[in-house]
Amino acid sequence: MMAMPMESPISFTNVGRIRWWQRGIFATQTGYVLLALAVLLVIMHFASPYFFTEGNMQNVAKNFSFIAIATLGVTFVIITGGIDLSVGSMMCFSAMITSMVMTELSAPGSPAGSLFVHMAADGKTVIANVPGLILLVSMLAGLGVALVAGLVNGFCIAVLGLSPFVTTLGMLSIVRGLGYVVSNGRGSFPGGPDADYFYALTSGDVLGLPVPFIYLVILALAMAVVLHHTSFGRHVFALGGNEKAAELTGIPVVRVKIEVYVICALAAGLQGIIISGWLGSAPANMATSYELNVIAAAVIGGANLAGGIGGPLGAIVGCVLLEVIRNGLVLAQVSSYWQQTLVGVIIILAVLVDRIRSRMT
Amino acid sequence: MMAMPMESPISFTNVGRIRWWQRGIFATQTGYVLLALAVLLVIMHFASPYFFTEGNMQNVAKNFSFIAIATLGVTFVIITGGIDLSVGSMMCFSAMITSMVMTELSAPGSPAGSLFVHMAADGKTVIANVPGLILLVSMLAGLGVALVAGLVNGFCIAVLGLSPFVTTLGMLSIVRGLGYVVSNGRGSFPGGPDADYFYALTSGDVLGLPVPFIYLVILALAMAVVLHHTSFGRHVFALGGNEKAAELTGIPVVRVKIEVYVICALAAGLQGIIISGWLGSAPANMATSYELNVIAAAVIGGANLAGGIGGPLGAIVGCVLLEVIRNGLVLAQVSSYWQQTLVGVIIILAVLVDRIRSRMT
Amino acid sequence: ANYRFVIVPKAMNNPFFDFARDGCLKRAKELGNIECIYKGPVEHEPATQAQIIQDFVTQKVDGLAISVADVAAMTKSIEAATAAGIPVITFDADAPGSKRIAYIGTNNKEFGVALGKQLAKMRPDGGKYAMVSGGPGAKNLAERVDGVREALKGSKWTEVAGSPTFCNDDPALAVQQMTDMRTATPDLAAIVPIGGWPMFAPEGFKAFASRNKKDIDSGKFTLVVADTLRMQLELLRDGYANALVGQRPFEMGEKAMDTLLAIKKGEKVPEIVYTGLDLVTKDNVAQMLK
Amino acid sequence: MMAGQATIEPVLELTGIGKEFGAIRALHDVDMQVFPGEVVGLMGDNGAGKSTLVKIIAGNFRPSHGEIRFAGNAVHFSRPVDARAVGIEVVYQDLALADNLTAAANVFLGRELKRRFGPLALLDHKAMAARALELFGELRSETRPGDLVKQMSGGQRQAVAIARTRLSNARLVMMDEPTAAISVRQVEQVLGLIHRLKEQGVAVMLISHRMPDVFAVCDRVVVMRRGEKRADKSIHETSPEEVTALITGAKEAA
Amino acid sequence: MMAGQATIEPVLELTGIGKEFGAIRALHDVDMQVFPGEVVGLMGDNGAGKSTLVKIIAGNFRPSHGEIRFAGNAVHFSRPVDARAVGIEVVYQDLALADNLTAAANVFLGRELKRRFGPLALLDHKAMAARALELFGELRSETRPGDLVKQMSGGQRQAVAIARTRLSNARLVMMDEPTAAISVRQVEQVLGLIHRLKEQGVAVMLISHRMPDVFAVCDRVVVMRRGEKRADKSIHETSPEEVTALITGAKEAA
Ligand SMILES: Nc1ncnc2c1ncn2[C@@H]1O[C@H](COP(=O)(O)OP(=O)(O)OP(=O)(O)O)[C@@H](O)[C@H]1O
Ligand SMILES: Nc1ncnc2c1ncn2[C@@H]1O[C@H](COP(=O)(O)OP(=O)(O)OP(=O)(O)O)[C@@H](O)[C@H]1O
Ligand SMILES: [Mg+2]
Ligand SMILES: [Mg+2]
Repeated sequence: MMAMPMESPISFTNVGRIRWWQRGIFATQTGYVLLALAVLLVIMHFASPYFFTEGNMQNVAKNFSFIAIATLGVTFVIITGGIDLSVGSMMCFSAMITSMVMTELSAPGSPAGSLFVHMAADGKTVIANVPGLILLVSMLAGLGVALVAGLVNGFCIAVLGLSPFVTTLGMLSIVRGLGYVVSNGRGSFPGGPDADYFYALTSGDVLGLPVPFIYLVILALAMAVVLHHTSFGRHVFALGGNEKAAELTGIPVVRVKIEVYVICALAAGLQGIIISGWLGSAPANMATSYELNVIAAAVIGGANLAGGIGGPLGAIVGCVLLEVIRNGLVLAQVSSYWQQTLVGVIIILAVLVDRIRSRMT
Repeated sequence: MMAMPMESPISFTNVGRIRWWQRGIFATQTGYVLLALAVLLVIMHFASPYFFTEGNMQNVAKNFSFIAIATLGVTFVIITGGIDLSVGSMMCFSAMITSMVMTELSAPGSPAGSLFVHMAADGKTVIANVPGLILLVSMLAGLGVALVAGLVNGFCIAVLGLSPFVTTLGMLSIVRGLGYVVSNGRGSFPGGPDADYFYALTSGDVLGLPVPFIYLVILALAMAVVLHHTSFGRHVFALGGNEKAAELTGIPVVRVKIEVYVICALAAGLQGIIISGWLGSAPANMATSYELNVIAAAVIGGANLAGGIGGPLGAIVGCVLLEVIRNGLVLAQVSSYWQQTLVGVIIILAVLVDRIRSRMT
Repeated sequence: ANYRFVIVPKAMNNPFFDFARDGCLKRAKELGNIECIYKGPVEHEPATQAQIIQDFVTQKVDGLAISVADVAAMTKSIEAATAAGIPVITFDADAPGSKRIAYIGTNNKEFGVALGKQLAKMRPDGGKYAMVSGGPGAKNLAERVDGVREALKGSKWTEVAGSPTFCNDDPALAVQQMTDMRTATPDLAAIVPIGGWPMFAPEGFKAFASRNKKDIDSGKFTLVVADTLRMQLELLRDGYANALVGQRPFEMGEKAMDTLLAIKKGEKVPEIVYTGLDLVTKDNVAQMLK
Repeated sequence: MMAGQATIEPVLELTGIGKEFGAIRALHDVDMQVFPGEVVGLMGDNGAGKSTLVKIIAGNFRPSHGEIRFAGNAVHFSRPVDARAVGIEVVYQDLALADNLTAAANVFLGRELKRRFGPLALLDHKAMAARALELFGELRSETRPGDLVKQMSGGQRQAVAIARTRLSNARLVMMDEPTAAISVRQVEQVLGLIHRLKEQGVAVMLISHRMPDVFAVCDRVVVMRRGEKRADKSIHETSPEEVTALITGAKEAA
Repeated sequence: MMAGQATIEPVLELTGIGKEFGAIRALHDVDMQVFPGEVVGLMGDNGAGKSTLVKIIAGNFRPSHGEIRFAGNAVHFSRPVDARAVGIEVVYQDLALADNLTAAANVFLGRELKRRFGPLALLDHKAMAARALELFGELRSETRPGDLVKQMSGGQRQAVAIARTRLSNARLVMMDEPTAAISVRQVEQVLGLIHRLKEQGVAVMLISHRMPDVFAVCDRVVVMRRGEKRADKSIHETSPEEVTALITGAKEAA
């Protein structure tokens, strides 16, 4: 292997063993925010005896799952050094389209509906096809619009080279506006024979665990694998670390960028559909200004808006932290006026814990 | 001067003259967004006969001045590569404190008020001091709280090294919450004998120009001088270009960072006070989510969130563009629901114009 | 259309105002010579509303009906519009003391009182109660909160700490807050949302109410909710709430058109028109749903 | 040397290449040929346009004028990945490393080793780390494959950038000052590496300010000055003194 | 040479300097003295810890162990500006330039020339551009003061970084591979510059992998290996071959 004689062997005598506390999660912001979260949980336990009840824990698990899936998506974008402000609107629009399509397809008279349902003699609606088909088609419709919006975002950013902030801010406005246009400002409701499947799939429980939480866990695991064990994930990180270098080393930068914005939009769309299933409605003002929460959750969990750093665990930890603060303050019966102030203070304190690490090294 | 003999003289024979269209504003995004703005103005002129009336132009001038001063401030922060999400809340809080202090000082019975006013025999309130003193003190109070918030932001970001996004998002919440706390959710309005001066100073006209517009022009000129002709401005740009290098070359990074966040908070505070003068009120939900507009205006005008690029002209152009879109769509009687969609589309198209330049080189 | 009348809501993202809009559009069509324009800030934010009004003044529309986001701010805007010769009325939320010619809508204080009285009537034995509000900045909501408190003053009802919570008009958040408050105070005997927000999320509301169904049925937990949109009525019918007290936004929209037209024609109009409240319980819900 | 190779087809042929950046004429009318198995030294003063030329060939910039032929065909690379696809490998002067990734990840960026797990193709971390360690060993560089590039010394970073070129079957390797930051013993290895590439018939373009290195490995030296090609000589027909004079402008052309 | 200077106070004195980055021991127990008017060459393999040592002296990192004395006093720099204040000037290996500013702005960063207009002190753009052009001229570098550093070639960037050191009255100048990217004729100028600094009584620490440069200007050479100091010899008592052997580890210490 070695073509030339060696003067002295290559060795790393000046490198010691990396201790457990210098490695893995302990070397990241995520680990320290997790620590802050633990402290917060203890405080909340003392602030309200009901905090650690099973019912409340289930609630917390469900509530944070409601933004966590979108946070996973936005984390992809943040790792590449981008930002997506359209997640809130996207949630709403996908949810709205899903329920509208579902309602439309379930109306026996309507042109599209006649393919899927017909009216029985007794005036009841009967499914003409496989049960669940309506649900499938309407969810695909909802995710389809998310896909389109994600493609447009990705195209503007990757191909035309527009700033992600401006593009997705524009998309925020466009998608929210379209939501008002298609529903005439009213929002929509899931309906028809498949609505019950829909509710079961979005707000049911399995073995005491809320289903959104289960989806979240599955998606987070998938995301961990994709980020750390596929070349797509590698390229996402490389892009965030040094876009120029990524381009020069032959990474298909444009494709990767479009893909992350599509993933983000799809995650937001899915999230919106799940929320609307739980709400039983897709109001036109649903998820207004959730984008800041979602991005904040990712950043609090350790993703870096400058790019190159982030992961699913951090996204989830950030979401849990935000939800525990929200839920805990209500449980502790803090005055609503002070709540908002405290939310801000606790957020800052939580990320401050991470500085312990930097000071120690 | 030259100590050694030269082999051939230093000269730049391979450098030609820079043409006018490769230089100055024509080489920046600002220039091209200005072009887009011009196109938009023409379109709006055809869309509504009222658009170019004197009254409407005055309105437009006033309205964009209402976010432009804050945009100048946030541009400083953006140039250093930071972000300030607390501007909206800061506007509200400063305005609220100003009106509350003004009202308090003008109440003859109150402890503080007795220094400034007393009750005449006929039951009228009489100013005990120089006229305008109450106004001055209350404006200083309003700006004072902004100063404190800016210092806290700067301290957390520069000294503790927290992420600007998280810190200022926390501050957004804190300041908004404090606004609710001090006013008991009700907001406040300017009152007392000095209120008329206050209205004159904030919403009057001078030679047909709205005063906020005049302030804006003065502040923008000052900002241009500071950015391009003082060492502070140099350091702001250097920080945004390469923070590590700035630190290594002996720039007082911490001080400069704290200063930009303070400037940003003061600008937001001033902006809030001016708005409240025009509104005649400082409601507790004033300027909610203005932060996105303000940042968007700066970015549309050419400031780069990655740092190192930006300026007052761009900030103003961005604000004018947003206001013209808003005002124009109302005047053109576009359906309200489509308006939101169109706002998004036009924002994206406006920055797209800048790509012409990149494609040309 | 001979006349262009504008109806300016506090926030377009609130479904309540859709009914006012629909009423306005229907009436405008009936009257024939009127165009109804619906436009307001997307979120509840006073300065934006003021700017929109200014734009309409520039356009020289024929009349404005405003749901006032902030009294002091609107007082100035209304003065400017009036000075430009545009008649202004208010609906839903009033600006007393301004130059508005008329107010059409609910007396919000009374609205709150009605909510409180309804609760006291159903549960004279009293207990702990909490409220859910939309946002701290809205004056009409603050009046409702005061109304509820006033109605329950001296009764056996006590308000828990942390009430009201503010859901920022977000249905999901409203339901989450109700769940949390119930967790925080297990012997909470009533929740009074002073707007329909939690019920705008029917499944979420059902999930919350189902978990407390036993208590609701046995009269240990009472839900008295403001507003009477269709989905709310359905929820009441199915036993997920005890009573609703509703306003009549559709009527507000209709009357706003009538009033503005009357003003334009130089007729005299009453300064205050209360559109009235609907009290809905199990007994009359079927009738309301027709 | 050149004459002898005239019958073989050049792997790279530039005709009249020019590039303007606004008012700066970075390159002007550059003609050049590189043959398989030939090592060409590209020298010139700072700002002479060497890196710009490399970047144009690598598809990073488009030339303002002129034509590029690669292996006989006219090519128009619109992005670096196109150039890489036809077999052009580059060590950039600014190294083009993703700081937040490990040395091994950077070496394999864009051509990761994978293992199939049913339908999934997952990264083979172990194999990449082992191969990267081997490559660094060949360069005699004490660089740890698992370390983040961010934390590395200047020379270690350069070793990472050079190691990349060993992975592909390139037909043309361009190295822009590959020995600037590395230490004496690694310099030898890099020169050795260039020799081996030459033996395998790969064309190499070496940009360097180090006269001894150029004269040790190059067959031919091209001197640029202010964007123009001033000389193109077989290494045997010139001397370090002449090249220096050409670089500094003491001698106008040769 | 050293013996002769022992009576003079050293401008810089390091005792037992050590630095760990997590598990990496970048420096271990380094003792060193630098006297006024002395040029010390610091050599070593890639990753030997040279840049880390420079950064510690410049106040960029804090040492994990050991003591730094500057001009007789123990110093604890918590940030680079402190070191700059006492008269330590550094050319960093990664150049530390703000890419979005012009060459002139970078040269004067942190010590801008100003003109007073009443209470205002405004930047004197003209004077800075003129002085920067002069400095680049001294280095024989064709670098335009008004160009953005972003658009510059590697050597031009290095010239900007070197030009900075000419502005201050430093007592110790440390140059971390200042000649890595620059062309033959500028190398001469930089070595000339070091000579002039020496004549003015300034202490210079030169890090370089180029043996000829080190032997041309240095009075003494210090060799580092894997974070440890392996040799500290007067230039007259050693040879390039011995230094190479020390760097590569063929010879353990001297
Ligand atoms: N992106 C760019 N924009 C504008 N000018 C540029 C750009 N890149 C390079 N230049 C200019 O083109 C000229 C040639 O630069 P180039 O990097 O090719 O020089 P070089 O020969 O590689 O020099 P060095 O030996 O210093 O690396 C320089 O004057 C430089 O300022
Ligand atoms: N910030 C850091 N974090 C972790 N390790 C570091 C850091 N900086 C340097 N190191 C490690 O310390 C060791 C010494 O690095 P240093 O940059 O001092 O080497 P050097 O002697 O300057 O090498 P070169 O000649 O390549 O510039 C290297 O192994 C490097 O990986
Ligand atoms: Mg170069
Ligand atoms: Mg080094």
